[in-house]
Amino acid sequence: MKKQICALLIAALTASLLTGCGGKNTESDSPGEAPQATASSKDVLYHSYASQPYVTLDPRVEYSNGVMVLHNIYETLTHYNDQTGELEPLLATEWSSNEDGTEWTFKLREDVKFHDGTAMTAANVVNSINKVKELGQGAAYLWDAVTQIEATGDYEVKFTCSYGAPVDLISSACYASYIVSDAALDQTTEWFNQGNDGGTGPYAIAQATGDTVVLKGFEEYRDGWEDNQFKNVIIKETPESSARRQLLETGEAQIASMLSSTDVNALKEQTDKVTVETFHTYTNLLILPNHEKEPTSNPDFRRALAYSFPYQETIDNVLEGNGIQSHGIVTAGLWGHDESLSQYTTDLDKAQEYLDKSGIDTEGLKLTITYATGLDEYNSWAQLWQVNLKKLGIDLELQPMEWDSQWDKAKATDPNDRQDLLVYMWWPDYASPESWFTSLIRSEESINFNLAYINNPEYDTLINDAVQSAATNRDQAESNYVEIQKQMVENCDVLFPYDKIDTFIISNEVEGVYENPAYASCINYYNVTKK
Amino acid sequence: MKNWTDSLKPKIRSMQESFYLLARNRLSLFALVLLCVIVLLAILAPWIIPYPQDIADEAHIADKFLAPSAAHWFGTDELGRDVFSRVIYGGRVSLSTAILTVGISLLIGVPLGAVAGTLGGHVDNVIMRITDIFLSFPPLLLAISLVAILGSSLTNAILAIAISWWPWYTRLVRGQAISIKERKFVQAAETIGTGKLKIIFRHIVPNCISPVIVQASMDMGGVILTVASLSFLGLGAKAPTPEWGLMISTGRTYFPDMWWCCIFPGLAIFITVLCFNLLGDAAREILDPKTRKR
Amino acid sequence: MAFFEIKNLLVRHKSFDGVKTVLDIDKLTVEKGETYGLVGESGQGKTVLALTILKLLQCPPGIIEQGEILLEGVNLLKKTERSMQAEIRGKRIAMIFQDPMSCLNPVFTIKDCMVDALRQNHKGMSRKEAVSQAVKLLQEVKLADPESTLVKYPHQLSGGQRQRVIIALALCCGADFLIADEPTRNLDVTIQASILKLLRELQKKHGMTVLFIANNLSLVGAFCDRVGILRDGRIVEEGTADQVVSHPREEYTRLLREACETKLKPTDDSQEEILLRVEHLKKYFDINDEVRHIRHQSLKAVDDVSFDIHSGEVLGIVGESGCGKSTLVNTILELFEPTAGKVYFEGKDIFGESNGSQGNAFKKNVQIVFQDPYWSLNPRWLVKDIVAEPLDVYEKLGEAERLIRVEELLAMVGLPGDACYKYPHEFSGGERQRIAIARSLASNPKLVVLDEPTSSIDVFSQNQILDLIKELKKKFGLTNILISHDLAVVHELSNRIAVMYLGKIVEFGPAREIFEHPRHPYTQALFDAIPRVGDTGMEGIRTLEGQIPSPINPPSGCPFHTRCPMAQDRCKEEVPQETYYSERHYVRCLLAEEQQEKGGDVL
Amino acid sequence: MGKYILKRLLSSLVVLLGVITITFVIARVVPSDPAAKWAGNRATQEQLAQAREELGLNKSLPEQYITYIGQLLRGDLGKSLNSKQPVTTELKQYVPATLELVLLAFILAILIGIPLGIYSAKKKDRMLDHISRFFSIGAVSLPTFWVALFLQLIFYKNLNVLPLGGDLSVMATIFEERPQITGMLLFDCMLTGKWQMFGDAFLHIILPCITIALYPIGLVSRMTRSALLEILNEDYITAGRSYGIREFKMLWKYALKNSLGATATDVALSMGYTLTNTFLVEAIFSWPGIGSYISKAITSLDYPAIIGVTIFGSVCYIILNLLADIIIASDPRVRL
Repeated sequence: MKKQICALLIAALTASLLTGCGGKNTESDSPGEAPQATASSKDVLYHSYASQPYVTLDPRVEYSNGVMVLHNIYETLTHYNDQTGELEPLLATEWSSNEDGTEWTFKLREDVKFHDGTAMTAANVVNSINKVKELGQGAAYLWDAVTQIEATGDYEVKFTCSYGAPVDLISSACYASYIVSDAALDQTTEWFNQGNDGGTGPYAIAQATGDTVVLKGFEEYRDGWEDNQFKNVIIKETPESSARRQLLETGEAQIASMLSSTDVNALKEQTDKVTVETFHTYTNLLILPNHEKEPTSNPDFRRALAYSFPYQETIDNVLEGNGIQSHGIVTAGLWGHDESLSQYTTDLDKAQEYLDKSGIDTEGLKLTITYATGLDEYNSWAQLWQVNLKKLGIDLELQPMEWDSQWDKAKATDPNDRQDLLVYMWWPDYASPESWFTSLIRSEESINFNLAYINNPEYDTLINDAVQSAATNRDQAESNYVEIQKQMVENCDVLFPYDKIDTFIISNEVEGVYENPAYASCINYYNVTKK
Repeated sequence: MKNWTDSLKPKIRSMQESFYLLARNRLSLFALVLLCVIVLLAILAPWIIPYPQDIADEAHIADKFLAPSAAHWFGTDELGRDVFSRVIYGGRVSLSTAILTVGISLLIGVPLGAVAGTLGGHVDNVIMRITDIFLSFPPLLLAISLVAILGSSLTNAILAIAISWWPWYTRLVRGQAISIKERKFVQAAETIGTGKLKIIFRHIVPNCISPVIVQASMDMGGVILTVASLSFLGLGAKAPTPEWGLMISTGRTYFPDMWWCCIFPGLAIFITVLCFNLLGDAAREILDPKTRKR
Repeated sequence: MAFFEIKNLLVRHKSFDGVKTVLDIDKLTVEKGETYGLVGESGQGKTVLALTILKLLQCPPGIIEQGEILLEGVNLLKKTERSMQAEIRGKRIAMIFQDPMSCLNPVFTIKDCMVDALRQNHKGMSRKEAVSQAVKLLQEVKLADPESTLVKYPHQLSGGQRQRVIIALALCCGADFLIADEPTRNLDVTIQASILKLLRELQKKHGMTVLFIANNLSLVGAFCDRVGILRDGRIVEEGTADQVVSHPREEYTRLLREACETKLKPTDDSQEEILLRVEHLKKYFDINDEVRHIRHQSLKAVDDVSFDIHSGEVLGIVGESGCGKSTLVNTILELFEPTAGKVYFEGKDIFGESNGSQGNAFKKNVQIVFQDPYWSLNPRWLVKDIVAEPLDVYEKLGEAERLIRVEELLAMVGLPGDACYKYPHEFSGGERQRIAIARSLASNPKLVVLDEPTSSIDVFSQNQILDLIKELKKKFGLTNILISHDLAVVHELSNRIAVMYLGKIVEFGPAREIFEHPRHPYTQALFDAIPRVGDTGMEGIRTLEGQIPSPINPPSGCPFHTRCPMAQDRCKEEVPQETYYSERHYVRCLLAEEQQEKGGDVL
Repeated sequence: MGKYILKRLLSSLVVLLGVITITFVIARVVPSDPAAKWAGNRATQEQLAQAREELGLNKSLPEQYITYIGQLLRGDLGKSLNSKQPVTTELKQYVPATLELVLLAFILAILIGIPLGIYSAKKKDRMLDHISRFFSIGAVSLPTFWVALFLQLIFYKNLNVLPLGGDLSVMATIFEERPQITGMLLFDCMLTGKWQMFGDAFLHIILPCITIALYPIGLVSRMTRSALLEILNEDYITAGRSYGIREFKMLWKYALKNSLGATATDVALSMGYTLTNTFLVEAIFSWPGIGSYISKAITSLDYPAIIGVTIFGSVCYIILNLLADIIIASDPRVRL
């Protein structure tokens, strides 16, 4: 769900129309003392965001970009370091598992306090994860393998799984894995949305009004506060790219992201005011050809499509460098990625060659491609591709649509009603390549996310094997995934044009802004300091 | 027929008279000339635009966002396509959509209105109640929700606008029909024994068509604006169709740095709609018997 | 120096057809205290003149090219707008307009209008004074109950009352020069006379000078001292009233005079066979006035009317507007659903079988010619299609055959064959009426209804049309029903006359008898309300008091008793029955009943 | 009169029922499955069935229709598929901001439009008439969303005198609580005496207000002009002049009062347009009203929200028309 919602939200960012509904929730019953009127704007970190910062503020169910807020308020047991590829302790100090990865034991920190002043114990972890599983919303499926959680001590928790699951990795996810105070667990989603929280993180919510979230530093945070840190943070929606840029230019805001390439280029000139930083992500663009329908079921035809896609133009001119051409389906930086996988290039002669080879008659041939509405970069490369395909005699019909419509079409009972090509933006829920394979490649009984309708028993065996061994034998899993990707490139099962790169514009007044690809769009404001 | 040219004379005369009245107001004359140019440009667009391949066949992304110059009068867009060519071609899209929309609305609205006005009684009641219901949606809102739910495409937009537009014609024609029904030639036809249908479509409809034409010509502007609005909301035309509203919507991301992507299509909408409105205004004055009375 | 003088006035009008002269008056003089009558048909420039005098003419399209309009030697055309407004309009010159409804502001009460006008023209008058002055003025124009009239809105008054209010408004400015622009045009004849009498009285009392504009020569002749005939913007004849009316020099004047004259009546060439029989016909309209809570009432437009028409005769139906004559005819023609009663055509009940072949045959045999030939011809159709409309319904002809028939019909009414390919608006009023007549003859009808066939065409054509009707009638042996408020026309054409009042026939009989000896007091009043040609002064005019009662609530007993000069107490209660003077001449009047009982036969 | 209003009210209710029926039909032909969206993307068949039941989709259409009307009668517009909040609650949150904007724009339209129309009618066919006509026709010919961009370009980007969007600057909301009385910010600030915030809010409302007022200004002035011209041609105006009544009085008292009926309808109509324009413009100005709300609902196909706004808009429109009709009916001329 997250992918789709996020796709929509990204759509929203660029689709200037999708703007914040500035709700006017009262914050009368929000915790924490009233903000001091004496604080000057210099003490405030202002993150200008392209869409509404959250869908819900309920850490148990939020499966969208609300994690960018929640990540600063709640904490998980472990933390994934994308530089080293290792897990680091956060609320847990150490952890271990049995041989087959079915039993996991976590030791917890003993100095953790919730914002309401109560201390965190093993019971809180048990209750939080159980509640998530009980609600069964959002990314709760992550915990499907876990059958039992028990507190084996005041600060020790034991997870029992039905198969060997990487619980340590799952515990680092920014979805469905936050530890929440007991008082908050009993509350409704509405309660959270009113600006209340029950976290252990460095910030508490002071105010939440739909398009704006105000965070206030948690005075008793275990790591303490330095003078150059920001105790007030505002995250506010400004859907216009040019407006976000303006906010940075006037010095009002300190952080902004998802600006249009023109705005980024303009800001790059202003080195005295701002710095433009790019971060690799685990997000990539996927084009899923329909494997159940002529002509996209024909591998040669798919190769022809792949050779006609405008890779370089898209990266250089549409994304203006905010992307790199993918090697395989797993993004760079994540295990399972193999830089040696071959890439398709734009080569219309080769495309023609494969087209002839496929024996598909292009006379009157029309392909439909569905993608999320409102995203300008989609529109741009889709039109470029359309132009290329036209030269091959193929008519590409662009159908930007809302995700629900897109998904409905993809699930139509009559395969002839389904699209020929479908566009996805995909990223994993936690630092593992698994979801690309289990969700998109593995055959499904009823259509869910495998919208290329791939049904390859060989892939299925390899994937199931990799899933079972991921916790215990990662090398085995990795080699399985690489093997699948090799075949996928060969068969051209899925087109993966580019991995996304996020660009942040950061005011020269601050430093320490970093986007960890495992935690898409989250910034640790605690790490941001005044220069 | 031997004297068919004679039958044209009064028409020509009445056209001359209309033109005379129109020419009295220089603003309207200007609008008329401009509109003729716009229509002509729209008709000839495929042959006269400098970069016809930029409509759908080609992109030159390396040349994107070139500022207006001699080669590209209105600059180039995000795919390096010539904005001038696309704006001119956009007139073709907008005008044909508007004609189609107004045409469909007229096809629904005029017969209903004529029947309601002429027959009166329960038929009138039922038709007008339905009309009232459709008129109770604020302008655009019904179209928005229809397209939003049916799925966005230019065809759906045309249908949705027509569905929310026809009641205006029904109401107008009904009013006309009621007053024309009172005219003696209708009563004469009735005493002659002419059938109801013939009375409605041969006597009443032709006589209430002038104000309908005026309204329809004014509405062309309104429809162009509405289509553009829907496209702007992402509920109308789709890329790469050079629809003005869509061009603004796309260009907005790059506004204000690449102002030409937004400003020119907007100007095109403004000028076209303005011409229609100015003319509609003038036409209303001309067709008003009070003005015509010599 | 004359009191009012126009010299070399030239007014033009600019339009598509170029510049047209609307007024070209060399000299027009009105002496103080005099009543000057200006006569001409509509479109001859009368109203333009009135507006030009007050400088209210819209320019453009009007252009005042040259000339002088002198009021006591002061040229009004040279005056500024501001001084016209401050010194002349209202204070010196007041105007009474044609249409009393449209020249009273509908959203203000009579009080608002009068007080504004009074205070405008009398500096320093308090509101209270103005109100009491207004009451006085309303009394002066003989409005019954002026206090309650004051708080009414224009639409709550009747036409006659409104015209009195207009006169009062003109008076309250205190002007000594009054322009009356056809003040009685849209009023019923019986009301018209009383307004004229009132004007005459006021003029004498206030010593006003009056410029009276009208289209009826006999009216002007009776009302005015001097008369000018206006044609195409020029004064073609001028002189004392007697001179101009009795000894017209110009052909145009003669025609105007003829239009008011009663002429030789036709011989009775009717046959015994009854073509159309109307029995107890009623047509009520339901009134639903939601704003004023009037519900379930009916307007009795036609109330129990019976008569026969014999083949070959012409039945004239006479009455003031609202008496139900048009409704009667429209109901017979099945344009309205009858409330009750029966109509037999050639012995067959036409309402009996609805829309069957019977109905069609009836429609084929009965045709109508309407009053205004412009509105009765579809302006979007070619003449050939208009004339052929009945042919298309009753005879399916080929295009060529159809055209031949149309040309025949057009020839019959004296129009050239090439008229086929023209549109109605290319013809003059008279020619248009010919087209309408041609159409009415296309289906070879037996009965043709003529609804005021000459009242909206110019005097030149009127006679020709009447002649044409007579000729065609003779040629085809047609039977006619003629509706007209113009007694001259009725007199000229009809064999028999029905006089209607409030939906009822009050007198019915042979035309000659009725014209020579009108029996019913209403018929008498109708005839006496119009000055005869050659009358001078208002003495010959008899007026009826009071307003026409509403047909929604007609008076009890004899409906005419509220206005009847001879009304007695029993008239309020008893409904009069038919009293026959001869076989086919009766009146409904209690007095006549009484007379007959006593053995006399003249009222 | 009372009876007329009652009757008119009843017919409005009938119309409302029609509107509801149409929206019901639209909502039922919605191509995607609302239950699937409600249940979430990884929903099982059971969850789907449960969602279906929760949404009442398992019943027959007539039953659904009756339930639907029953819910509407209780003011229940269903729950948003996005936020799962009752649409009514969300509308309550967003409506005041829109109302504030529309009212202000509307006042602007009347204050500018009517005098402009009168002036234009008075100076018919003179230069000033042409200018004002051009202005008013131009105002209704402009694509509103484009005007919004243009104004932002000038007043924010180039001159930097007015804020870009939102109803209050970010900093103002952090250190001072926004007053919550009517939900209309300007009004609330006045009531609570928060003048500094009032000033800030006022600066924010200027651009959106001008943008959406443009159309009604044009409309009102055009309609006033033509209504007045018609009336100025009437005989009673000539008659009034012939009694020597002053021109000023003629225009402002006599003619204007007569045009009231026509103007009332136009004003109601233009209010409808103003409302519509908010749908296009609010999003651009990040104005926290129903325009922004529906824009978002469109992109995510949140059909209860779309339908909710549609019904709300129609109700407003019906009420406006009702008011206009009552004003017209109070005109003594009208005999209905």
